[in-house]
Amino acid sequence: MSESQSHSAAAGENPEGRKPGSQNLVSQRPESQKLEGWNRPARTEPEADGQLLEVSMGPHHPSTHGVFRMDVALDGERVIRLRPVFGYLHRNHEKLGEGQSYLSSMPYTDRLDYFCSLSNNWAYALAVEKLAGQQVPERAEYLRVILAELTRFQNHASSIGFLIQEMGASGTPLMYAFREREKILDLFEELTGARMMCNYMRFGGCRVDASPAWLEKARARVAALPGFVDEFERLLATNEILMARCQGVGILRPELAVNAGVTGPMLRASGVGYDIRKVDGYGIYNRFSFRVPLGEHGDVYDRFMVRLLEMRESVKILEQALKEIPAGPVMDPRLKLRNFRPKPGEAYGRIEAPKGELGFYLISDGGPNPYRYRVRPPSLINLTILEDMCLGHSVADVVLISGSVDIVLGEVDR
Amino acid sequence: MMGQITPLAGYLLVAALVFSIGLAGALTRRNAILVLIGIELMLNAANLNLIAFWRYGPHPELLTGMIFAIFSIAVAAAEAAVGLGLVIQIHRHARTTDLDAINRMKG
Amino acid sequence: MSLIFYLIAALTVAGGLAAVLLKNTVHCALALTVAFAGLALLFLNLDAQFAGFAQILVYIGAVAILVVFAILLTKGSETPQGGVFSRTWLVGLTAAAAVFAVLGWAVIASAPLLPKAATPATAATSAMVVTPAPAVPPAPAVTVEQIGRALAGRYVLPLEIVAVLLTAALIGAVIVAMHEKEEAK
Amino acid sequence: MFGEGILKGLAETARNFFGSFVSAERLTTVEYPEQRIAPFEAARVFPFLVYDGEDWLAGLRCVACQICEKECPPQCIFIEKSKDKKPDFVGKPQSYPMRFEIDISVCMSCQICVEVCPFEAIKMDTAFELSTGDRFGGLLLNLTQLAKPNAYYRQIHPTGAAEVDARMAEEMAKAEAKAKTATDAAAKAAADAAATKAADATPAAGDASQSRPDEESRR
Amino acid sequence: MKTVEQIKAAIEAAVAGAGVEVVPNPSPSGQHSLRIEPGRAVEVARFLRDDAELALDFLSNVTGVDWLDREIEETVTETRTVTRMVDGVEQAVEETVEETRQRIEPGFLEAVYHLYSVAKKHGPVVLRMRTVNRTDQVELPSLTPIWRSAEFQEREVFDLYGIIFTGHPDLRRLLMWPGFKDHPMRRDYVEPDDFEYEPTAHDRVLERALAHQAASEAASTAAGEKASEPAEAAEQQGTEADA
Amino acid sequence: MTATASFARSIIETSDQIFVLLKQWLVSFLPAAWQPAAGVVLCVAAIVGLFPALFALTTVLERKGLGRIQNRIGPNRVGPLGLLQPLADGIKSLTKEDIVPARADWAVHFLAPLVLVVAVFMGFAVVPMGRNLVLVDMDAGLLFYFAMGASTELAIFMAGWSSRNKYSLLGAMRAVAQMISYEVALLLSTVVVVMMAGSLSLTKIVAAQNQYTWGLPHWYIFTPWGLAGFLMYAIATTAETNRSPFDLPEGESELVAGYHTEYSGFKFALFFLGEYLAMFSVSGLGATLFLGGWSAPFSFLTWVPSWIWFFSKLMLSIFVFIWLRGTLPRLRQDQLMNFAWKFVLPMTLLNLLVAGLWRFMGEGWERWVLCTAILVVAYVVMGRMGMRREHFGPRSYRYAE
Repeated sequence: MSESQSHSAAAGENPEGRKPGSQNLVSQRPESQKLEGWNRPARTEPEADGQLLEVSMGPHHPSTHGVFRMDVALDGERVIRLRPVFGYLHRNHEKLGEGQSYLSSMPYTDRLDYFCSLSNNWAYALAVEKLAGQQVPERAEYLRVILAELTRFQNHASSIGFLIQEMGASGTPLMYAFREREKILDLFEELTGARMMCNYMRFGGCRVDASPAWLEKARARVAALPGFVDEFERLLATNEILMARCQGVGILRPELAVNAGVTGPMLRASGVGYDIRKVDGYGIYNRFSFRVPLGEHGDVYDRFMVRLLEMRESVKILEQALKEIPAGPVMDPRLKLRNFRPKPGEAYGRIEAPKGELGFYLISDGGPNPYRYRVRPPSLINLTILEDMCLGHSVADVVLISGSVDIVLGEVDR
Repeated sequence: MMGQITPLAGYLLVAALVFSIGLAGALTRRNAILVLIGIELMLNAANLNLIAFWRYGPHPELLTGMIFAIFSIAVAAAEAAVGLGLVIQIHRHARTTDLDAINRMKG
Repeated sequence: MSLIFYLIAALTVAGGLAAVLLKNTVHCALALTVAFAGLALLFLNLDAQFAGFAQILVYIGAVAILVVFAILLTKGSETPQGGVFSRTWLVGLTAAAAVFAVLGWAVIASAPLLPKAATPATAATSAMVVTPAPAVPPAPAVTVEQIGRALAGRYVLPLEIVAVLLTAALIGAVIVAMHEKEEAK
Repeated sequence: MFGEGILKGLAETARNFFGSFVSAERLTTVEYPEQRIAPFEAARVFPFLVYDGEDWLAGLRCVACQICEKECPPQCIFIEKSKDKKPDFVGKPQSYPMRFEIDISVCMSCQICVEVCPFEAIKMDTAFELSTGDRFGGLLLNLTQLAKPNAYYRQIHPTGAAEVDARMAEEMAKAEAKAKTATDAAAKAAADAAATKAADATPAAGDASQSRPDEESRR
Repeated sequence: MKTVEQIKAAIEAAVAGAGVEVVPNPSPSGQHSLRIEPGRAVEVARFLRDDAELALDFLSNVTGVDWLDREIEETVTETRTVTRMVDGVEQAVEETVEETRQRIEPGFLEAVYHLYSVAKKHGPVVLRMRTVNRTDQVELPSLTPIWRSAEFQEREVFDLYGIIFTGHPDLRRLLMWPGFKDHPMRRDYVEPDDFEYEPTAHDRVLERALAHQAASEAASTAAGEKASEPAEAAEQQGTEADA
Repeated sequence: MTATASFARSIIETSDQIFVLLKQWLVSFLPAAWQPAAGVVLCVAAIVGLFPALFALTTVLERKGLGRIQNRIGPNRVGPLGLLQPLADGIKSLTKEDIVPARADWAVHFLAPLVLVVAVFMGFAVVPMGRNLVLVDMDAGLLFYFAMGASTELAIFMAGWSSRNKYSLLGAMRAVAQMISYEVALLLSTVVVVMMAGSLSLTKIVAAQNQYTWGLPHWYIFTPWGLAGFLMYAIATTAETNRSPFDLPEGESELVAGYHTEYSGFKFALFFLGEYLAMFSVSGLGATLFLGGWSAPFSFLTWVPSWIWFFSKLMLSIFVFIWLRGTLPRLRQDQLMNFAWKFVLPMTLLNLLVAGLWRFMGEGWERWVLCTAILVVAYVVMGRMGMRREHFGPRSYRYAE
């Protein structure tokens, strides 16, 4: 079924007197619509005789991270068209958030990007703190930084592992990443009670304090992390096969990256020095000295290397934070969590999550539940330019490129 | 009757049969690739003749028939490659391999 | 005429028949490989070890694969609607039958003239199998070395000519493939 | 660029191959059913109800205030309040749950019920081997299954339990003191006073390793 | 970084008839927003992106908000002339009445855009656009031609709120399946009663489950061939959207 | 003294020839007329029994080895040290439902794994596994081996085509294209050995290498052309057996499982078996051609039974296969083809020249220097050219601020 057909059919309908549910699903899409500057690349449309091989990669294809589908049209092995299809994991997280109290949403944020529950906690807590104008105790800020950077480290490690796994390395780097992640998750479990669904941060601080023993253990584990990065680098960074596979594949120009809202390591791999930790200086990030690695070519290899280098910077932040962490409370005891009713208003809070800019947009109408609860998912928005990056490459590269975006379907579909 | 057939005659008969099958295939099939298959069969039948004559010939030690067959195999491989290349070329051009459909001079 | 010969001959002929008669083109190609294998066995039966293995290597390993590739590239694996045989199939069949009649008559008629050799023994020798002394006169002992010497000596000119031919075919095939690409651009 | 990157990688995997035989740092695998890691003290799996003393029915701390039921994000708690009242540990008459059920197939182990409970009545268990063949009934825990003694809580979360016990002892002392001073005053007034005090008697300390005080009730 | 008022002035100077209005935000976050008229939104957006000083090249977040029709009770004091029998004679009398009236303020759908600048590293600037109502006039101009970032997010808003973004290159449902009707994030959305029996002891839930079961059994026995019609319609819808 | 020596020699002799003697002893119970046929049947049975057993062992070793490489323990539940795991896997695959896709060509679908396994088994016939331990000592043994190897491509095509699955067909096309490309390099890389040994017979090739100078063997790998040939052979066979990093045909991240996507149960197990048998067979051939076959690595170790050397060489190369699999990501299709045609093939051709040069330069150190120099220079030049063609290399990174 060609596209123009369906459009003319849709255009013929009258959108008269619509009430919810009666609306035509495909809106008018003028073929002549010109997108200025940021045009998606012209699709070389299939030849009339159907020489194209249409492959539906997903939702249970071994290389898609979770239930995600790419409808790919191939000419030989070259990608002519690629359409990402979402929603297999759609739980209407935002609707849930509107239906329950501010506190009750916190454990649900864990389940967005289930690799980085602590970053999600922080982003949500930050948004609520902005909305209600709350202050966070010093020690809690340090703990948040420590946990967020540990999260970033393990996320980057396993995302590199998955990327190389997709390249067919029978899981060795992934297993090394998981070995290290295991140690970090142990720390999480010891502090927060859970390995992945931590539910640790609260608006105005953190749920529990870290014991000195925990901090000591964290210091010891952090001290071992650079060794792991070295191991990864020796194993992968100069591997000829990896370089041949990754370099020059899935190039993303910086202008397009910015315009398409790409954030996180993807954006920095394209050479744009934009790290919200530096730009917003949220929390206490401006107290730490760390650098923001930048890629030059914006290809898969740069994304891989930027993640690797960011792991090193994370370790640097962790070392500083663990050294300087002050004593004190982690939560203002006067703050109330239950029956929390912020004044009417709205706030958008964002942090540099491992996958990119994670934002929460909250509108309060003065009630116990947010009137509007919106998650800005970096994974979803980073996929906007998936097709642009994949066109003209082979199927094997599609797998690689989608792996280098680093998505978690819990966050894409919410 | 068969008992009287010498081994050589047996091989020659098989070769003749395979050759005729190949010929029939080449002459009756519509698909160009099937025609090529028929031709391959005919070539192989010829090879069988060569080997059989070498084996039962007066001077097997000279290896003439065998060498001839080996050359023939090599040439046949080249022939197959070029022939199939042409078929693919025709397919790209005319979008069919049906010989009945492309037996006109107009491109 | 041994039983083995009849079996192999039947296999070959059946493979050949299937190759030209079957509807599905890929089945035809697979039947063709059966015919090739049968012929290779006939070569081995004729003590032409080298030729037999070369037949397998070249025909099954290369030509058959080439044929199936061509079939897939031309979308030929689907059975056409308008029948598989050409409009002039009757003519072709008649011609083929006539050819077979002539050839068969010639072979049978010239049977008395043909040299009569003994049934060939199997050439496979084994260090592990203690073979008893052959009862039939030995087949010409053709070693690979002899073939090599013949090729590099007596038949060096044909060898070179074949080499040139193969090179030409290779270049020709490449050019045929490249030409289309340029046209596409 | 001549394969040395590949060789470097091979050396790395070889190091790990041999390292996994000697170094516990590398071989992190635990062979689960035989080998077990002791759960961390903070570990949380599913909630249970704490009771004091021997008789679980009498010693249940839960007063069926239904805060946890309201706050539970996946709504997996169901409470039915009793009509009558029974005295709690400080002697104040309180309601108690007629039914208290948790559907642990729905529960997501978020610990919010523990945080919002003003009575230290619900805590997180560390037992995780709860698989059952009965998907419906087997994962729906009722009051008898949920009630566990304080001794058990002390055993799985020693630090948290010590804090809770100290706080409760303090309250009890306060309540006793109150009751003592009250004997001088009119009996009825004293009883009333004790009741109001006991209602906000929940701990006030800022650091709460297991639980957060209910601020609201104090105001 | 300019204040919202300055930005408003800048937009009004650059785009004639932009109709920008500052929407104050009373919360401590202080993120006031600019409401722009849908008619000139694309021009305004282009100005914001291309202006050298603002350089809002990065559209971070796009979302929809559903504002329901509100019943407003207001006390109106009104003076009017009433014909009344005064002392047996019909007279026109002026009379001041104070009455409480209920007025329905029509709801609207709102699209909110959060803009940042990567070049200048400032932000956010919040843009809002409102539809005329919630039912039939729900078109807003798409800003995807200005920021690619809006492509999926506007699709999502279309999917979940039903705002039709005119000029969007590929406006299909994003998260819900193509055959799905209605927009689940609307505040008056009613979930379909496809409740599955769960063993929770919630009595309400249990009752609902039993009722649903009974209803579905009754429906399945009663309606044999009737059920096929809506299914067909849904299928049609689905194939349409598929393409 | 001499008695002891002769006794020792007879012990050595017996242990070396134990399988031959065993066969002769078993056959001797039969009437003389049946003996040759029975001998062949016995040998075939030995091969058909031995290599699948080795396959079972290798699967568990591979999983354990990969596990250790990845810091895991690997299978250890079934039987002592998990050694019975293959048995459990075998029972599982035998009892699994054999699913044939509805639109599949069932006859071809059924035949494909059989053709593959039979063709691979045939290859073992000519590989000498010890002194006098060869099923058929053919004069054109190497040619026979490659003829059988070429037939496996057809089986793979049959599997991919008959499944009527896009992934299967893509996988089969990839596999066949890859195998044909590397087949050329494979053949040419072995030609140097044929040139030196002057025979296509594998027993003669081993015999040519079974000599010692100063206690060191005359294996072909210890010459410049031999080393280069061995490396090319190793690359080509890795590609030929679809092992990592050339495992594109079944690259699970793209093609699910390639040509055996639609196979299940016993037929899948046959494919699996065929793949591993191919791996053993090329390992055995590689050992025969370049590593001296069954000959001992040092002259003072010649008393160890020859078959032990053969199988230890075979297992060593299996270990390298596993090691590579545990380390390397896979190449892309075009890179694989480029690598075959633009690096491996030219190198093998050059190696032919070098081997010729070696042959005609005669004894002396000059030929060592010259041949090594030619190969190293060619390697460096071609490596650089390849890098430039693919535009890759290490990078350095800058930081913001």
